[in-house]
Amino acid sequence: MNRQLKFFEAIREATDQAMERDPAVYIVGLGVPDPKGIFGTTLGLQEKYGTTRVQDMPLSENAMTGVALGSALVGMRPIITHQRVDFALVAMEQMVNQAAKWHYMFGGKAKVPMVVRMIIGRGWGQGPQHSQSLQAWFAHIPGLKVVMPTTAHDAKGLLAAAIEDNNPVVFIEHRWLHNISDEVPEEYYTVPLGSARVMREGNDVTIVGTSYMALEAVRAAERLRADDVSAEVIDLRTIRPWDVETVLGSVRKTGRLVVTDTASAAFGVSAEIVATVLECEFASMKTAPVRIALPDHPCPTSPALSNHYYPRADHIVRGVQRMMGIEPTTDMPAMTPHQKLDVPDPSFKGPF
Amino acid sequence: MNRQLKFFEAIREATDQAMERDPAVYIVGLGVPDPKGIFGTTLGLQEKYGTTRVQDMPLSENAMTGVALGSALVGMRPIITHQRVDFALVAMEQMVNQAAKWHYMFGGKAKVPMVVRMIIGRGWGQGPQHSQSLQAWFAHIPGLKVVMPTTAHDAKGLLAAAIEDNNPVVFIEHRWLHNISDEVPEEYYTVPLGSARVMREGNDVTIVGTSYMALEAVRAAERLRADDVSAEVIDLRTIRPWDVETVLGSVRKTGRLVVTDTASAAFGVSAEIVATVLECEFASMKTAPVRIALPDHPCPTSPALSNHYYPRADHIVRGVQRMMGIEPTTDMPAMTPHQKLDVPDPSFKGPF
Amino acid sequence: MPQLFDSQLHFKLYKEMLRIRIVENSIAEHYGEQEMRCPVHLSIGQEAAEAGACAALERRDYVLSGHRSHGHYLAKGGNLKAMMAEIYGKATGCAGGKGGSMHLVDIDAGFLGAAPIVGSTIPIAAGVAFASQMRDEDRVVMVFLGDGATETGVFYESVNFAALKNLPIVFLVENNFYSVYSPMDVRQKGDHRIIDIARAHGVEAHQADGNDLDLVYQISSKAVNKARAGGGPSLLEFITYRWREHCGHGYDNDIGYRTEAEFLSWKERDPVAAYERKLIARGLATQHEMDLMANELKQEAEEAIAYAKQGPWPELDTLSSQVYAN
Amino acid sequence: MPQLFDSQLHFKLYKEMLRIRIVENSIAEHYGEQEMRCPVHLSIGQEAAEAGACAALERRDYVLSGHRSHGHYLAKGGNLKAMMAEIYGKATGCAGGKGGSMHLVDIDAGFLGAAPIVGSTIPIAAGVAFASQMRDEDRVVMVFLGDGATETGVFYESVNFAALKNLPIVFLVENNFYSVYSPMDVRQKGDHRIIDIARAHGVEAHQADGNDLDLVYQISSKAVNKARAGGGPSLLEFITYRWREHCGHGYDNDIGYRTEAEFLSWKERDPVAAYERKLIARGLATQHEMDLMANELKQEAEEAIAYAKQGPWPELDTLSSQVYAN
Ligand SMILES: Cc1ncc(C[n+]2csc(CCOP(=O)(O)OP(=O)(O)O)c2C)c(N)n1
Ligand SMILES: Cc1ncc(C[n+]2csc(CCOP(=O)(O)OP(=O)(O)O)c2C)c(N)n1
Ligand SMILES: [Mg+2]
Ligand SMILES: [Mg+2]
Repeated sequence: MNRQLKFFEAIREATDQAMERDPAVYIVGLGVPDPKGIFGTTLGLQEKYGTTRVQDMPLSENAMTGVALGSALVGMRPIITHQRVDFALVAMEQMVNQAAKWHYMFGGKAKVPMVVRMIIGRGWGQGPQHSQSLQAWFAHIPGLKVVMPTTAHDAKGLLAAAIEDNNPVVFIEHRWLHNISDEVPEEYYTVPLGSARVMREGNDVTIVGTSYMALEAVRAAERLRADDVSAEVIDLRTIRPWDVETVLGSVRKTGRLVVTDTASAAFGVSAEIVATVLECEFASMKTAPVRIALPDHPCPTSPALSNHYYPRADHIVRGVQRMMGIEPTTDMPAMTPHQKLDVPDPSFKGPF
Repeated sequence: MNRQLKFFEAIREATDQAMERDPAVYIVGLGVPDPKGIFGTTLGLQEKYGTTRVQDMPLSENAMTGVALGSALVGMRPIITHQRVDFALVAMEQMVNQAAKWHYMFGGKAKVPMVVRMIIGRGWGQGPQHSQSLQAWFAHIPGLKVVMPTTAHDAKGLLAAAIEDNNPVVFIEHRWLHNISDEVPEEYYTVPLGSARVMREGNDVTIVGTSYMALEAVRAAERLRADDVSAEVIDLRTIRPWDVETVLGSVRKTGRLVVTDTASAAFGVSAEIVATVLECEFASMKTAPVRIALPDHPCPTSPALSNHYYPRADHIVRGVQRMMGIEPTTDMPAMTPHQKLDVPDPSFKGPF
Repeated sequence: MPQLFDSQLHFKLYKEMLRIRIVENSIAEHYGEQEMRCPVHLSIGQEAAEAGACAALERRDYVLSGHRSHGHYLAKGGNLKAMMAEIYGKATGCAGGKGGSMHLVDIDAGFLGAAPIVGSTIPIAAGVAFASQMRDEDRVVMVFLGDGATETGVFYESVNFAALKNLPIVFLVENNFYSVYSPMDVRQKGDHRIIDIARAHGVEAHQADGNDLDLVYQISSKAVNKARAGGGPSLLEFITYRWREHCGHGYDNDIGYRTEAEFLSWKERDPVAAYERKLIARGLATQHEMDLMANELKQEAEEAIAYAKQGPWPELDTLSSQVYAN
Repeated sequence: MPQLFDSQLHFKLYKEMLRIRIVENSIAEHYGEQEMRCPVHLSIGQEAAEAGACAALERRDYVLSGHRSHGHYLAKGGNLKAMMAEIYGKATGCAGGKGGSMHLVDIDAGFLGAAPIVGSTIPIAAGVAFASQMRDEDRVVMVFLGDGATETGVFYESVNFAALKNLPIVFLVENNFYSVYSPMDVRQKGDHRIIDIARAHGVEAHQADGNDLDLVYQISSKAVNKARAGGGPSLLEFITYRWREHCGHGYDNDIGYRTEAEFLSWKERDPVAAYERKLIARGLATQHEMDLMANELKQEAEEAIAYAKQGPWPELDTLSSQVYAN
C-alpha cells in the first residue's frame, strides 16, 4: 500500500484504532481535546469518542496519574499524556511507588494497564526545564515498561502494544520525530514490546541508538561508508525490557559497541547497555565501548549554546573513527547559531 | 583519642557542630524534633537551637523542599530530612527541575546550598514502598551531588562537607548503618565530596561498593583470603561526583572489577561505574566486570522472600570466584526465614 | 441501607466494631513474639469510625486505605485469615506475603488495596470512582485517610477532581490529632478545618464525633447514598484517637509527644465501652450476649493467628514472579 | 507606601503599566523575525494586575514568577536590556543566555527568579518569606501565579505552610480563565472560588477586577503592608484576560478554544485605555503627556531590542560552566 504517515499521525491512528477496538480505552491529559491536540496526536478524537473517553484535566498531574491508575485497577485502560517529560516529575510518586508496584506488592491480585505518554522537548529554547530525557529513571524501576519509538511505523505498533499491555508503560516521544514520515499500514497492528529493530546491517561496529538518536546513528552509518566502515545500527525501541539478545548478537559479530542516547550519558540508559554488553560479551570485544549522549549539565536556552549541547551524527562518526584508529575524513562542521540547529527542519517553526 | 561513635551519633554531631558554626544552618523534616529524632540523629537539637532552627513540618514534602530551596536562595543553609527515600518521591519536581538547575539556568546568579537527607529502609518487612534505593536517579541529574557514607567517621565528615557545599546535596543514609560504630574525632572536620575511600588494599580484584554494600565487600574481601585472592575494596562515599581516578587506578592494578550497590543493578549506579571503567580501562581489564546488586523486581515484605532479595558478602565472593575461575571453597549458606536476616544485629528490633 | 433503629443492625455494627478491637488486640498480644516481621499500625481506639463508615457500604462498593488499614479491611469484609497470614508473611496471605500489614487487599470484598505512602491512595480511589462513573455503575468508593494526609498536595488535587466530576466518592478522614508524633500545631494553622477546605471546593463536608458509632453510621450512610444517587462526593471528618503507639504494639504516652492524661481522657471515651453501655441501656443486648460475642471473636482471631503461623512460607520462585502482569 | 491620590503616584502606576504593554508589543513585533529563539508568554491585557501589585512593594521586597513573567520582572524594576538580551539568548542577558524568556532573574531588583513548571515557584517563594521571617527582616515576598497553577498540589501545600507560619507573603493570582487552551469548566467545579479555599486555610483573600489599576494597587498595598507588619499571608485574585496566544506572539481566537466576541469584550476593558481615560477625566495627565511617555517607552524598548540583537553570543565555555556553585 505504501501509505506514508507522519509519526504524530501514527500515534493518533493507534489511539483511534485502540479506542475503537476496546471501549475500556480512554485518554486524558492537559490539552488533549484542545485545538492543538498534543502536537496533533489527539486531534479529532473527542469529536469521535465524546467528552468522557477523551478528556482534558485539571493542572494536577500527580493526582491524575493516580486517577488513571485507579481506573485501570477496575478494568479501564487509560492513556495519560504529558506535553513534556519534565511536567511528569510531579507524578513520580504515583508512577514509581504505586503504578509500578501494585501488581507485585499485592501478589498478583491487582493489575495496572495504563500508558503514560511523555514528550521530550528539544530546540527553540526549550531550555533546562522543557527538554529533559529521563528514560533511565523509568528503566531503573521494575514494574514499569519503557518504550521509545523512532519511526512512524513503530510509533503506531508500539503504542498499540503499550495499550494492550497489562502493565504501566511509559511511552516517550521525541518532539523532533513527530513530523517524520514513513510507511505505516492502515490496519491495526502491534510491534511487540522488548524487541529492537536492526535499521541497518553491518559488520565492523554496532551502534545502538534510542529514539531520535537512532536516526542520527543511521546518518552516521551512511557517512562511515566513506571510511569503509560497515556499521550495524540497532534502534532499541523498547528500553525496558530491552532486547539484550539482538544487541549481544550484533556485538558478537562486530566486536565493537557505540551507544547513543537522547539523555545524559552519566548514569543513563547508555551506561546500562554498555555494562550489560561488557559483562556478557567481554571476550568478543575488540575495543573499548563508546557512549555518545548528552553532556553532564543542564540544557541551556540560547541557541548559541544549545546547538553545541546536542550530539549529532558527526559525534557518532568521530567516536567510531577513534575506536577504529581512522583519521577523520571529514571535519566536524564548525557550528554557529546562524545554522539554526535548534529546529529539526524548515517545516518546524517556534515557539513550540 | 579513639572515641567510638555510632553512625547516627556522628550525623547528630555533624549537624550540631554545623549549626553552632553557622547561624544560617537549620533543619526541617517530618519528626525532626519528635522523641525518636529521626533514628536519634536529631535528638536534643531543638532543645539546644530552638524551635525556629529545628522544625517539624506539615506532611507536604514537595512544598517543603521548595521552601528549603527558597530559603537557600537568600542565604539560609537548610537541611531537610526524609525518613525514607520513598517519601521523597513526591518532591522530585522541586529537587530535579528546580534545586538542581537554579544555579545553571540563571547563569550563576542563584545558588542553592541545601542538604536533603534521605534514609534507605531495609528489613523487618519494610517492603516495596519503604526500602527503595534511588541514588542512580539523583546521580543522573547534573546540578545535584549525591553522598552515601558508610562509616561513622565519614558520615560526620561528609555531612559537614555537604552542609558547607553551595549546591543541593542528596545525603543518603542506609538504615543498617545507623548503629555501626567507629572512631570519630570530636572536633569539626569535613571529608571532601567526590573522594572515595580505599577500605582495604589488594592486587587481584577491585571491589567498588556503595553504602552498606561497602561493608559487605569488606567481609567478602576477608573471606576471599581463603582463596588466596587479594581484593581491593573501595567505598565510593560520593556517588556524584564520583572518584573516577581512584577506581581507575585500582583497576589498572588489578585488572578486575566488581561493583556492588544497594540498588537494582539494572540502570543503576553500578552500571555507570562499569561503563566508565570499561570505556577508560578496557585494555587493563583481564576479565568481564561483574555487578552484585539488587535483582530487577520490587522488594517483597515477607522475610522468607526478602532474605533472598538482598545480596550479601557471599554473593560478592561467588562473583569474584567465578571471575577468577576458582571453585567455590565455601557453600553459600542455605537460607531460611529462621535466620532472621531481616535485622542487622541483635540490638535492632522491629518494627522500624 | 438497613433501618437504623433496628436492633439487628445495632448488633451488627457493634460486632464489626468489636471485631476490629479484638483482632487488633490479638495482634498486639502476639507482636512481641517477633513473628510478624513487618511494621503494623493498629487502630485501637478508632474502631467506631471504621466500622460505622464501612457499614454504610454495600459489598459491591470499594474501599481503599493507607498505612493504618486493618480496621478498614475487616469492616469492608476482608478475609481475616488471609490478613493475618499476610502480616505473618505467609503464602496464604492476601498478597501472598509480598505486601505485609501495610499492603492489604481483598478484591472480592471490594477492599481494593492499601498503601502506606501517605496521601497516595486518595487519587487512586478517585480513579476507581471515575471508572465507576464512566461505566455508569452503581458503586461508591470510600477512601480512608488521616489528618496528616490532608496536608499532602495530592489530597487537594483529588478533592478538586472529585468535585469537578461529581464523583461517587466519600473521603473519610479519621482525625486522631497526630501524624506519627507530630501534633496539629506544627502542621496546620490553629483555626484550620479540613471540612472548610472541602466545602470551599464545593464538596459537602461534615465533622463529627468519630467515637459515636451510630452517628458515624448515620452520617456515612447519607454520604454514601448521596454519592450513589449521583449527588457527588462528600468529605467526612471523624474525630477520634489512637490508643497505641503510631507503629508497633506498645503504648508510647511516656515518650513525650502526648500526655498520659490526654490518653486517659480518650480512653474514657472508648467507643466500644460506650456502645456496650448504650446497647444495654436500650435493652438491645445483654452483657451475656456481648460476652458470648467477644469470646467468639477472640476465638476467631486466635484461629486466624494459628492459621497464619502454621501457613507455608511463600515459595522462593514467587520472589521474582508477578513483577509484570500477563 | 506612597499616598494613593497623589498625582505622581498615578502617573508612576500608569507608566509601569504602559511600559509592560509597550515592551510586550515590541517583543510581539519582532518575534516573527525568529531571532528570539525561545518560547515567550506575553501578558498583554494583564498589565494592570502586574503593575499595580508590584507598585505596592519596596525594592528590598522579593518577587517570584512563572512562565508568563515579563510583566512581573519589569514591574519589580528588573533591567529591561538584560531581559531582552536574555530573550535573544545573548551573553548580556540577565541569565547569560542560559535561561531565556521563561527564566528571568534580577537579584538586585529583588526579582529572584521565574520558572515555567506551573506551581513550582510558589513554595520557593514561601521559602524566601520563611527566611525573611526567621531572620526577622522587613521584607515581603510576592509570588505570581495563574488560575491553572491553583490546581497544583504544591500550591495548597504552600498556602497551608504560609498560614501555619504566618509568613510575609502575598499569593497573587492572575485569573485569566485559561490554562493554555483549557477553560475553567474542564478544570474546576462551577462554583469553585480560589479565595474561598485560601480563606478556609485561614489566609485573608480578596477577588477583584484585575484591569482596574488603582484597585489592584490599593488591595495589594493593604496585603503587603499587612504582611510587613507581621499580619501574615494574603491571597489576591485579580480577574483579567490574556489578549494574545498562550505562547508566542500572535492571536489565536480563531482556533476554537475561545470566541472572538469574548476577546473583543475584554479588549473593550483594556486596562491601559481605561486608565488613560481616567487620568484625563481627573485632570491628572494630558493626552500629550501620555503620548510623550509612550514614545519614550517605545524608544526604550526598541533600544533594548537593538542592544539585545547586537550583544555577543555566550562564550562556548559557559556551556558547561556554572553547573555547580563554588
Ligand atoms: C509521603 C509520606 N511521608 C511520610 C510518611 C511517614 N508516615 C507514615 S504514617 C505518617 C503519619 C500519617 O498521619 P495521619 O495521616 O494522620 O494518619 P495516622 O497515622 O494518624 O492514622 C507519616 C508521616 C509516609 N508514609 N509517606
Ligand atoms: C507542571 C506543569 N504542567 C503543565 C505545564 C504546561 N503549561 C505551561 S503554562 C500552562 C498553563 C498555566 O495556566 P495558568 O496558571 O492559568 O497561567 P496562564 O498561562 O494563564 O498565565 C501549562 C499547562 C507546565 N509548564 N507545568
Ligand atoms: Mg493522624
Ligand atoms: Mg490562566
